[in-house]
Amino acid sequence: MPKLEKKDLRKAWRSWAMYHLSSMSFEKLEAHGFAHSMLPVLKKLYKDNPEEYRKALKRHSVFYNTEPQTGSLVNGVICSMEEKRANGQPIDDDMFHSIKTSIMGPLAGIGDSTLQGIFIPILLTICMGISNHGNPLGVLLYIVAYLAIILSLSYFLFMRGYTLGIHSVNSIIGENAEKLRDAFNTLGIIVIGGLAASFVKLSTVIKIPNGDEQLDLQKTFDGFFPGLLSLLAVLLCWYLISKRKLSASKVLIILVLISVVGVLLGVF
Amino acid sequence: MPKLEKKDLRKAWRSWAMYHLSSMSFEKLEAHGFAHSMLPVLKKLYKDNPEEYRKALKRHSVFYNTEPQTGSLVNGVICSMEEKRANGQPIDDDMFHSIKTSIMGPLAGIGDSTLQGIFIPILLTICMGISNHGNPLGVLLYIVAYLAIILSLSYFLFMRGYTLGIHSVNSIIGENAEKLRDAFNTLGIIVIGGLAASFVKLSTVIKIPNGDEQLDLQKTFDGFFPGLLSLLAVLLCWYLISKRKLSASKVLIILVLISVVGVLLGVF
Amino acid sequence: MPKLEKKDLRKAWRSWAMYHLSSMSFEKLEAHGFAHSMLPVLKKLYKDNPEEYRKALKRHSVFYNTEPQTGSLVNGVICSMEEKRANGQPIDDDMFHSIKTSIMGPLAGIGDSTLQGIFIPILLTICMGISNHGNPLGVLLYIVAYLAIILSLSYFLFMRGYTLGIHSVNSIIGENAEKLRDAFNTLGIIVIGGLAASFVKLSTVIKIPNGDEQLDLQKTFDGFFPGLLSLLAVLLCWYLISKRKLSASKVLIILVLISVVGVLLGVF
Amino acid sequence: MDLVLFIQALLIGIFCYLGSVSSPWLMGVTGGYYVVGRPLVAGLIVGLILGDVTTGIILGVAVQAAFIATISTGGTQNSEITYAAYGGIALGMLAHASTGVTVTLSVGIGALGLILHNFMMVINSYWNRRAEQAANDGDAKGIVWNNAIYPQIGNFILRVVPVTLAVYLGQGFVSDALKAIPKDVTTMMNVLGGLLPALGIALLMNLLIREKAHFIFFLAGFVFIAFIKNNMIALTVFAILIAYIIYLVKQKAGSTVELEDEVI
Amino acid sequence: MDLVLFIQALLIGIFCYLGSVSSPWLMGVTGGYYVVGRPLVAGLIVGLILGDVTTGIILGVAVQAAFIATISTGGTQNSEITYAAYGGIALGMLAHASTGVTVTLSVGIGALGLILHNFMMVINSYWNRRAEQAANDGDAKGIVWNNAIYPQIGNFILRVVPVTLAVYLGQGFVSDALKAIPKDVTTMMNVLGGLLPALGIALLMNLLIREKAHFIFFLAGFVFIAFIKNNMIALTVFAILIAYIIYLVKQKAGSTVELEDEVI
Amino acid sequence: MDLVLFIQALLIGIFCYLGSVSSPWLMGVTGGYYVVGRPLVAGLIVGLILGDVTTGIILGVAVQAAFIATISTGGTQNSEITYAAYGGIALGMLAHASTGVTVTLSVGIGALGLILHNFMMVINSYWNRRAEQAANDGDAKGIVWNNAIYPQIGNFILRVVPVTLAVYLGQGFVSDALKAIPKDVTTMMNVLGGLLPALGIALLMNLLIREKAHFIFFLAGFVFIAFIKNNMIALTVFAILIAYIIYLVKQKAGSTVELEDEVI
Ligand SMILES: OC[C@H]1O[C@H](O)[C@@H](O)[C@@H](O)[C@@H]1O
Ligand SMILES: OC[C@H]1O[C@H](O)[C@@H](O)[C@@H](O)[C@@H]1O
Ligand SMILES: OC[C@H]1O[C@H](O)[C@@H](O)[C@@H](O)[C@@H]1O
Repeated sequence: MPKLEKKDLRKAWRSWAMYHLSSMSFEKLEAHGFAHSMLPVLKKLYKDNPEEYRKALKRHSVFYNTEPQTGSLVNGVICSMEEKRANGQPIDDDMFHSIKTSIMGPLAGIGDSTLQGIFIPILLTICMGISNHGNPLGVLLYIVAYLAIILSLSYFLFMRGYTLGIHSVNSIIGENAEKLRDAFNTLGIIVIGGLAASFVKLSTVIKIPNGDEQLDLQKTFDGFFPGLLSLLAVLLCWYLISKRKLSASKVLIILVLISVVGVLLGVF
Repeated sequence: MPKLEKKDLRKAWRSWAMYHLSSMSFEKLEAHGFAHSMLPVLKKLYKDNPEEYRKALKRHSVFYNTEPQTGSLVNGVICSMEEKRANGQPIDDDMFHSIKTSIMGPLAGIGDSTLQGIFIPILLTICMGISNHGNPLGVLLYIVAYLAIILSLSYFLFMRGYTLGIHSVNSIIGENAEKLRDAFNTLGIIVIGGLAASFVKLSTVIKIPNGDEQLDLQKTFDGFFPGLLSLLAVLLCWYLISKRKLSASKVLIILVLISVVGVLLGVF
Repeated sequence: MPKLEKKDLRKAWRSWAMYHLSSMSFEKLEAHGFAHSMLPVLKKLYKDNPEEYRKALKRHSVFYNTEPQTGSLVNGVICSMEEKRANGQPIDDDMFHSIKTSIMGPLAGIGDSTLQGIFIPILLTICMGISNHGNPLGVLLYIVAYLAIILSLSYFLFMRGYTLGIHSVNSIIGENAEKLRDAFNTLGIIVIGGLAASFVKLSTVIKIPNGDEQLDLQKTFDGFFPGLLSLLAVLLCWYLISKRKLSASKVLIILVLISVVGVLLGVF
Repeated sequence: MDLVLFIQALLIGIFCYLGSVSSPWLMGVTGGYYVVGRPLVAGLIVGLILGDVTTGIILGVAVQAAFIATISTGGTQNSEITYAAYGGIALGMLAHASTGVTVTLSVGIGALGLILHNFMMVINSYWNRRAEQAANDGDAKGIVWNNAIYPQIGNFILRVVPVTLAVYLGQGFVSDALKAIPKDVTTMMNVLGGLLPALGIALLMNLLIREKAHFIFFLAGFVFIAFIKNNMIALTVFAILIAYIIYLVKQKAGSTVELEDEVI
Repeated sequence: MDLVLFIQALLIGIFCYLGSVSSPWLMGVTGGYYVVGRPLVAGLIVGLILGDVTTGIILGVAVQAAFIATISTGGTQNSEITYAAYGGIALGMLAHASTGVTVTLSVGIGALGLILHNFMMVINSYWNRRAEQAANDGDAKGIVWNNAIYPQIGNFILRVVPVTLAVYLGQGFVSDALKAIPKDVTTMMNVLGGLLPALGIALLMNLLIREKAHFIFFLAGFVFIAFIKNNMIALTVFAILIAYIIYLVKQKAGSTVELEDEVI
Repeated sequence: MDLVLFIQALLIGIFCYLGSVSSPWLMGVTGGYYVVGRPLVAGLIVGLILGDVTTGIILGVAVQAAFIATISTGGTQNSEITYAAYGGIALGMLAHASTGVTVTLSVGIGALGLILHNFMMVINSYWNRRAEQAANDGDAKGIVWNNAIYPQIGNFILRVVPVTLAVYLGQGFVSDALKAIPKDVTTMMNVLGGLLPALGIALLMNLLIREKAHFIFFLAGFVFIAFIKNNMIALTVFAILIAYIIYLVKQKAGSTVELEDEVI
């Protein structure tokens, strides 16, 4: 009875953690990264059965894509399923396939928005604050904190996926998980609002003559709504992308135009 | 088949928007304003039927009162119903009457508290902030913003009322609408709390001798609860009005007395 | 028919309010305080029946413990039950016993956390703020406010317990009461978080050499998370008590060690 | 007779009429009562008429603060804000009164104005009866005249005449009175000016607060402004967030079954 | 013998007794333990007795801070706050110690005091048995004496004697010790004084936090004070708002059907 | 040829490769794309290589701000952040450009870099086919080489060559250009730098905002930072609190019956 040892799992995790996107292309993305990560495990499980080994390699070489760091959970789950199969349980290719494709989407969604949309920007914002005037402490904090937190998370998820096996799928795509995702969504939107206020910077230089004095329009804005113009800029971009379906590059060009025209007209 | 054109509707809206309260009295309030607003529509619909015309004028001259600006929705609804009736649908006087009387109350409630209780005070507060030291920009902003927002709102509601007809009633007095009203209520109460803190101003000049120094009582208050006396003043007024059922004028007299006595005793 | 008068109830309340813990021991706590408080009432109710009187004294001398100030509610309830029993209703010892034991626990929980965990710390915080530099006003405010609020509360609860009798039990241990307790719990936890931020004080004196200048580590912390070290200190204590099950005295020793070692190493 | 002053007083009276709740000419209450009728706007207008915009606006802001929560529901008000605004600010400016005194003047004039306004509503009952008759007769013109035109005569007279006279004749009187006023009385007026908004706010509370727990919302709003940030926009956004959560709570509770699959 | 000092020490001992959790004379815990027994109040009282109110209050505030979250449940405490307050503040004042040193003194005395307090509770078992016998005999007087009077003898002695002696004799000792203390030790005491409230707070957390998600509330409270506004009243109002919303959520969920029509 | 500069340029090119999304050597995206690839970290590295850490970090912070919300989903990005970071910061430093100019440079280089990156992804399809064949043959080595090694050749060349050349050759060109640039153009660049994060944020919003009411959350976050406290940690804690309440609301609503007895 072939049995996976801790060191096989560690190897599998390490391969995934390194090679998930190393041959990324538009059609396959993480397909071969997944197969690569399964090598140590499959070698062990099917070492006496080259045909099964070949079939296993093949079934894990199809299109696959998810957020790579939180996605290690899936690799753990698949390892446990392959082990069960190698020990005689009736798990067919379709089963592997359907599990991978049903988790990868939601996991990419929650992973990308939580890591790239919430965690990284917040960590960056803090560290940028510290490094504002060239202090390297902030950069070092970013490097250490990111590596420590995310590597442990990825490792932990892989091992948990292996332990819980197929059941852990529920915790990602079940009903309660959807409510949790909704909550993360809420969290994400609030945080983005804060990012917008922190990073988008737009102010007018318009001065309005008023008797002898001059009224500084920006100061008037700041008096009742600091960041009003920045908010308008964000809403414009959102409107162009979301309602007018413009591509990001077109919006970039529009922003360039706004800067150029705005400065020429003496608005900014 | 008589059909209302855009220009008839525009005329009806304009008449309502101008003459809603022009003959206001305690018994009739907006009764004749409503009839006035229906003139262009009824003229068109019943031009070949003077008896129906007369009856229509009569049924729209009974007591009516709602918040005039958001109330234009009702005028739109009634226009659509009159058009249907003129085209043969069996809509009797009672129907008109019951619709008008069932909407006018809730609409007055939500309209008055949202416009006069939330929207206008907030807009005023912002603009007063800008105009604090005599800067006319704030006043101009108030004029432009109020007119632009409210005139479009009133026009939009009228046209929507006409398009949706009788169904739009649900969106005002249905169950979900009640929950929405509750939410607006919550919003309103929070905002009023803020208005109280912004505008009610009461502070004591009492000084307490403490050894060689003097303790400034107001500073002590400010240290742990800025605006404490203002809050107490508001709660007193609320108590007198809501629990002791005093009229506004009586409370005004009490406030005058408090000012006079307080100053004479050296409290304020 | 023996009937309790207001003055009997007042006496009973006063005895409880004074002697609830005067003979406190580990095994009996408020047992005899409760009996003491029932004396004026039992004397009146069973003055013609020494045997019943004796039995009543006995049944109220068993272990009893709750938050004494809010707990006066129970004394009121029991007074009303004793009166009913003296007037012939079939209320046996078990009934008294089960009511007292079922309320005392929840009441102690909500009473202790609300008074000692929320009300007293907040009142103290305010008054400490005022008395910060030796101003006696804060101390006087604490004395007057605490006595006025809590004595009235205790008296009010006693009288309400008497009036509502056994029904008031529901308002303490019923389903809705549990939700209310949950809400108070939430309130309490938020407030404790604030107390932690206000009162726990820990800062490092470490300076990091950076070129010619020196980086003040505490300033860096303050820049992105004021009170970070204090928060960590609280979490450490909580972890030791809650997860490692250390006693308060052991944690105290650990705090002493941290202070000593930290200062010797030049950390604090 | 001081012609310039008279024309100024007349213009102020006319604006007081245009800003009245029942004047139709500036798109009804929209441009009238809620724009021209607000003390803030009256400050600008009176300032323009009397030639000192800055002072006008400063007084307008002060009077507006005292009337910030004044509302009109079902035809009733607790003070006639338009009389208060035009009468008070104009007299205050002419007499070089402080903001405290101007606010007190406005409150007094607002109280008197309310009597005149209610008198006009009584008169209107007469025109109402004629309008009703016109409706019964199918007489469109009759409705227009009796709803839009005739009632304005009374409204015009009851506003333009007293306000013009008060401004024209009151200046000297107020100036003299001001000189005689002891400091304590000025202090009282300032205290009263700060207390006044409490009345309007209490009336609004009475309208909106339907159960004890709602006080929590009121207190939250108060504390937000008093302790955290004195900015109504910030508070409003915060209030919308709370209101939305409350709405979700109630919506979820009210119809659990159907809403289970809904995307929110 | 210094008579003045002795009388002062005696008075302080008596107040330490009056503020004890089981002293009945000031309306039980209400006026005793929770008022006279609080270090803040002790600061004022000791200040009055020793003739320097300002210093007394300043030390009282400092000691109170270290004991801000000390609570007594089910008859057990983690420190005897009243011994700590009277013993610590009095010795600190007499030896002209800094607030940091005074707090450390208080903590030590509180730990010793707890032993004496627990000893008293053991003694009381004896009086309890007598009170129980009295109840069985229907002897009201016996209950009164064995509940209210006799147990107070031990309580009185165990507080007045040691506190009086400590204050009377300890002054010189503490002063000398203070002179010999190196700067580092003072720093340690200050650090410890700042750390101490963490213990009481952790005990409170242990009492209230029943699931991981509750940490969110704790953090919210911490962040509010640390980042937004260092004011407990503002935080409390905000906390009430959150608690009310949570209550609504649970109430709605628990009984959907019946509550649908309820007005909230 | 300036050897020092060349080696510096080469090192910068190599780091640009190590930080690319598909470079495996630093634990995949974890240590690569998300650490070495971030402009903040690039600032430190470029600073170390060019011998001016402070300036490097300052420029890194500025470029990071413009790319704060840039995200990569499903293999697509809106800008190649690693090219942007290394190319932009290095050229900016060498030419002593202001932060505004450096950000603009980065944006331009990021746009060009995206073309190269997409080209590499096209090339990788070839290695993918070979890896697939290896899988079909049960050839583990073939998978390793075609997934991990061969594709890195293209990735390496397409990053190291252009970035090294651009840094080595571009310095003079950029310096000259900078001298010729009129003040207005610099202002435009500064304005653009401030506007750029709006694009990334709008893309994130597009991803997360699924219904109109969600704007309330966005606004709340904005207002919190803009009005109340400019601190992302404080906002995050506040956001977690709101998210938790929303979660409770939905959880309670979704399964009323079973959850009634649950302890929350
Ligand atoms: O209350 C509805 C409505 O009633 C009357 O028509 C007037 O007081 C209006 O200002 C108000 O909006
Ligand atoms: O816990 C309830 C109650 O128990 C004991 O009686 C004492 O510790 C009191 O202070 C406490 O309130
Ligand atoms: O969207 C999931 C995933 O897709 C691709 O693999 C890359 O863009 C990753 O950065 C991303 O996390």
